[in-house]
Amino acid sequence: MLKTRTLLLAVAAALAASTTFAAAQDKARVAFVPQIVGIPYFDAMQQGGEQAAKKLGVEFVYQGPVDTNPVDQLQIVQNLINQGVEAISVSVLDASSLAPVVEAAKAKDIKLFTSDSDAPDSGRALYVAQASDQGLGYTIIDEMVKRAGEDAKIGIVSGEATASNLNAWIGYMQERVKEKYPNVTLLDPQFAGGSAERAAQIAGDMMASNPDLKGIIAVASTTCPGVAQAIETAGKIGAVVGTGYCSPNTARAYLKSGAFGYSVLWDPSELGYLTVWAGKQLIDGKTIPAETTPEGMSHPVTYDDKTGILLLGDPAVFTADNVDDFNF
Amino acid sequence: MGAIVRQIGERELLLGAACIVALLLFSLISPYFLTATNILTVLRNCNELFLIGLGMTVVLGIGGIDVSVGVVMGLAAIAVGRLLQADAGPLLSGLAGPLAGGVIGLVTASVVVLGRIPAIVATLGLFGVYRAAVFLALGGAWLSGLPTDLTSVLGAPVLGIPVALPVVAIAYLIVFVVIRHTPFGLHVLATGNSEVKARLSGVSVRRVQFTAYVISGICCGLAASFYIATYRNVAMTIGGTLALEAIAAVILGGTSILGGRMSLLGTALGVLLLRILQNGLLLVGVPSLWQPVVTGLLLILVLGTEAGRGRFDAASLTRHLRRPGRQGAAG
Amino acid sequence: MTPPLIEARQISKRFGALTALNAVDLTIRSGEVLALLGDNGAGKSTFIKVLSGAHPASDGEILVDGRPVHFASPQDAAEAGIATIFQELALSENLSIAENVFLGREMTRNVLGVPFLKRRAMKRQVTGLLDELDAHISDPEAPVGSLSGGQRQAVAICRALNLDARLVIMDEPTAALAVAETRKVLQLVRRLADSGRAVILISHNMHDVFEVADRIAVFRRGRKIAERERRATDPEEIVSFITGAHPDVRALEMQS
Amino acid sequence: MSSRTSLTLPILAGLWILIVAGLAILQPSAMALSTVTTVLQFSTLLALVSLGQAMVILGGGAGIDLSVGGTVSLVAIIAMLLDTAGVPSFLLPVVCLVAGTLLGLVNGILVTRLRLLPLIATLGTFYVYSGTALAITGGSAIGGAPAYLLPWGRGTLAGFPLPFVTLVLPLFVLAVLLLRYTAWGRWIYAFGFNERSARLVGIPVDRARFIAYGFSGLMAGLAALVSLAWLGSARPNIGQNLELTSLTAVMLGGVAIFGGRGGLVGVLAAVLLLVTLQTGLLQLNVNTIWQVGIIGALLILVLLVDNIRMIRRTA
Repeated sequence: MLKTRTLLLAVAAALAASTTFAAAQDKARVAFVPQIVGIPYFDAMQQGGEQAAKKLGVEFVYQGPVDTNPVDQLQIVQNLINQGVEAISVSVLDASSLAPVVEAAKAKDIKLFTSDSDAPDSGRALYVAQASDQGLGYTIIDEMVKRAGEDAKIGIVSGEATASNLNAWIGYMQERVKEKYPNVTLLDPQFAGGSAERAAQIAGDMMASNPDLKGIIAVASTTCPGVAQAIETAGKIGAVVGTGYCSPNTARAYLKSGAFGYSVLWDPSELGYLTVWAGKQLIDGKTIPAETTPEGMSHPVTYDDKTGILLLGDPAVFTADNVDDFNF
Repeated sequence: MGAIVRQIGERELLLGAACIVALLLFSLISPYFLTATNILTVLRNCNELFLIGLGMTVVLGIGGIDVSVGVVMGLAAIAVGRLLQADAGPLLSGLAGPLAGGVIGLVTASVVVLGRIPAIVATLGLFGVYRAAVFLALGGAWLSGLPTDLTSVLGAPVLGIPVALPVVAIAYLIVFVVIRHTPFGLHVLATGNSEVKARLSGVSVRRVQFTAYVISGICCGLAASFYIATYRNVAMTIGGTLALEAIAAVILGGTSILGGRMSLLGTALGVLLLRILQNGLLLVGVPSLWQPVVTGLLLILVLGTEAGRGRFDAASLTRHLRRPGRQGAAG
Repeated sequence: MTPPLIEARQISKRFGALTALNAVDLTIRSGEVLALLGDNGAGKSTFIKVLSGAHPASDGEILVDGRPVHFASPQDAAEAGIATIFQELALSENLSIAENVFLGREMTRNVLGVPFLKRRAMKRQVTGLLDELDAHISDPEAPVGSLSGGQRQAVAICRALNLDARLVIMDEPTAALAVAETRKVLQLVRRLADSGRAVILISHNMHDVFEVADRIAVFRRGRKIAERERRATDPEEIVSFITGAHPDVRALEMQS
Repeated sequence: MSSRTSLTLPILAGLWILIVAGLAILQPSAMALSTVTTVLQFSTLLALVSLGQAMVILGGGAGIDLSVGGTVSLVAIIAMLLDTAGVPSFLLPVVCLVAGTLLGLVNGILVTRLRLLPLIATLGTFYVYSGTALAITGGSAIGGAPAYLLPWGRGTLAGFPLPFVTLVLPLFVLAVLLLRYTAWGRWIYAFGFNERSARLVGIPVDRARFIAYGFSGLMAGLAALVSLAWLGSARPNIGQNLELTSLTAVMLGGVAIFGGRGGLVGVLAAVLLLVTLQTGLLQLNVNTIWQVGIIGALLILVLLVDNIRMIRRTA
């Protein structure tokens, strides 16, 4: 028994030792907490963040939950606060989930801000936005109407029903349709969780129940492949316009096959870059001007002091024609 | 096997009737329900869950359980996807699925059977380990927009039906024949009924259990090939909730979670009923968020109909669940 | 003289610190019914588990036809012609009679390497066995779970016969049976012995034992303390052995 | 039973010390009171739910409660919906307790009256509870938890989170005493270990088991209350994954899946070990996916060690 226990302890010790990351903390640290790890979108943000860290002379910390679970995300943020990481940005899973840690961060004089997905009333320092929620919601509808017509019937397949940024975009889509395209029918959003399989299933069922469906919008990047695949399998290429908020790399095959008419996104690595840059500004106590071109970026960004929103720029629209110009 | 046929016959009739009632109801409400495309959509959506359910039926048959099957499918899907990316062709890539699944099945079987850990605990642990493996194998990026080789093979229409359906049917037939017409099937049932009695009757219980988990792995692997053909994508969260859904479908089908009683036809009908309901509810305008609620209610209702028939005798169950190692020592 | 069918020599079995069997000697001849008697925990069940290969002995040896054998599993014992009908009967309630009779050694036909069950042939053979035993079971496809206790004993005996067993070990075959069923099972036991097989019978029921057994061995506290021809003893003597009231037992237990 | 507990605790303690020592060497800054606070804070929900889970599993009869996570979510949602609908907010804690208990008792009815297998019954209610919580809210959180709850939910006493001090500790102590020194507690072990003989000696197995499921629901209701007081809002997926994590904690804590063996101290130790491990890995900035893998491997390893010991002892 003693032997096995020793063995067990040795294994655990080896595990602990193999994961050593302790580094001298002479540089200021900027952390980013995504909604979930292991998806290309946040992976790209991580890469952008690392580039910025190198360029700006800070250390970049990237930690996120394995499931889109707000408590897990909260736990990660709390631990970063305990570590005394100087600036922490969060892609918020759920707008109110930050509340318990905001005070803790303030008490330790840690800059807590949001990026990619906001928690407006949480007391966060600022919000690094890829594009305004309104811009994103409007753009995808405008582009869809261009392709599917002013009287189109359009379905929405989202990811987690609890993700506040996704729900905000859907809200603006609905608003745009109501105000500008009275003849467009926007179906109620359906939720697939994080699974491509469920997304395909739901999209398939949606097309079956609405033979006159002209377009499907995949709101979460996790649902893009599923929606595209469903359109391909249903043989509805050309009849149904697929689209979603997904990166050129994810959408490329579907843009080429015609299952997707277009895809709307920003460059997530730029967003990651801007996030770290903003963190650095916060740590240095600098005020961000209303319009500025951060060091290492090719275009200017805008900052609204009143709302605390640092805007990356307009969302980009990718099509079969321009998709090969991008690699993220 | 007379009695078993009679017992599951009841359940199969119930499920079959439920399917028909659902079909009728939905087609009354939605004109699009009983269309060829929609029926094909429903059938296609059954593939992965049904294949995994086949393996799960055998595993439950021996009195085991495996909550890691969804992630096993995910791991095998990565193998299939990587081969497709490497231009290995549809045949090789497609076969890599069951092969990879079988290898992972060996690992599961070793931990559960040789490690003598209760199946639910062991596979819960393996679920975590396999998930980490999926993450490592993907390296943080998805497999996305995979080549269509496998898709065009399995999706090619024969007499208006995609090839995938006969392939699934053949898989079903193979498992059915093995279970119904070879000694192994009897040994599965005997093991599931009572490990001790089966051993005393000269059944090599360990080998039967081991084989069952490997079969389940192969089924998951086959499901992976279908998954890749259909979705051409592997995300990190792949298969996370499939295991519980498969268990629900198999139990609905009349297979006993205590082992010793199983119905492959019931599994097929259970999967079909779940998918018909999911599809139909969406078609008649019920938000997809309600789908799990329906699954849960169905489970409770169908199994609740057996209430009071003494199917579940907790006392014998406790005995049944105890590990053989300890039982031997008591005599 | 031919060697006895089975000879157990100095069999001991220990579970950790507990000695369940202590140097037991016993022989069994073809055509006889040997009854094992003893209080709970006397070692009878352990002894037959050793004999049937379910437990390996800690010490001692077993001879079949005068040759030493080693049983690693019930299969080994079955191949040596020893079939055991355990107290819990070892029948799978969810399988049919025919399936149970053949469980573990099914008749198969190889097609492309796949061993297909020969269900009809197995059914025919079981029907024959059931007739031979006059067991009054008409349908070999009936699930064992639906049978009465006596019928289950019949199925278990069928199974032993089907194994071509030369020694059939029965553990409490009449324990949970009604009077009529008990009679039936005892007749089966007698028929087995009359057909030239050896039978070891474990029982608590003195009446049953004296009705059917040729020889009686009494176990107490892991030892065999007495062995008598049925004709040479009576229930009172046997009971006194079992309870330890017999002077011989007292003397023996004083020594140790 | 006792031998198992006594072995589990040293293993868990050993591992815990190892993690803490490793952390102290690799990340000395983590050795702060705030880390303790964090560990306990994030242990609270899991500890409460695991306590209920442990009771159900100890009670045997293949007892298991897969619905705990769904119960937490649904109770939080129900409580906040009632609150916003005008039910006086001082009643919110009562609503949580009552709703949780009722949802738990539904499981109890399914298991003891309808004789559904616990795994199946609670798999069904898992789908129903978690699905309903999501569906009736459309997935969005309901904010505005009563302000009087927040100081309790977020407050600390000498670095110890108040919910942990005022709920988890007393409840565990109470439950341990209950199991050890009351007839009811001995019954749980008795019928968990050998149901038939327990029934023969006249223990009301069904009633006790019914109560155990109700207790598990009550614990889930308390966890929901803590989540409201802590986060200030009700989230329809707050209980996500709690069913499997609590199962892991209970198994790791030395409770046998077949019931009747194991103790609650081990369960609490396992909860603390799991959260400490997560915290440690986070402090070292190890990718979170490793947590999932390591915890899975740990579960298998600890049970293997137990088996090896068993086999050695019987051989």
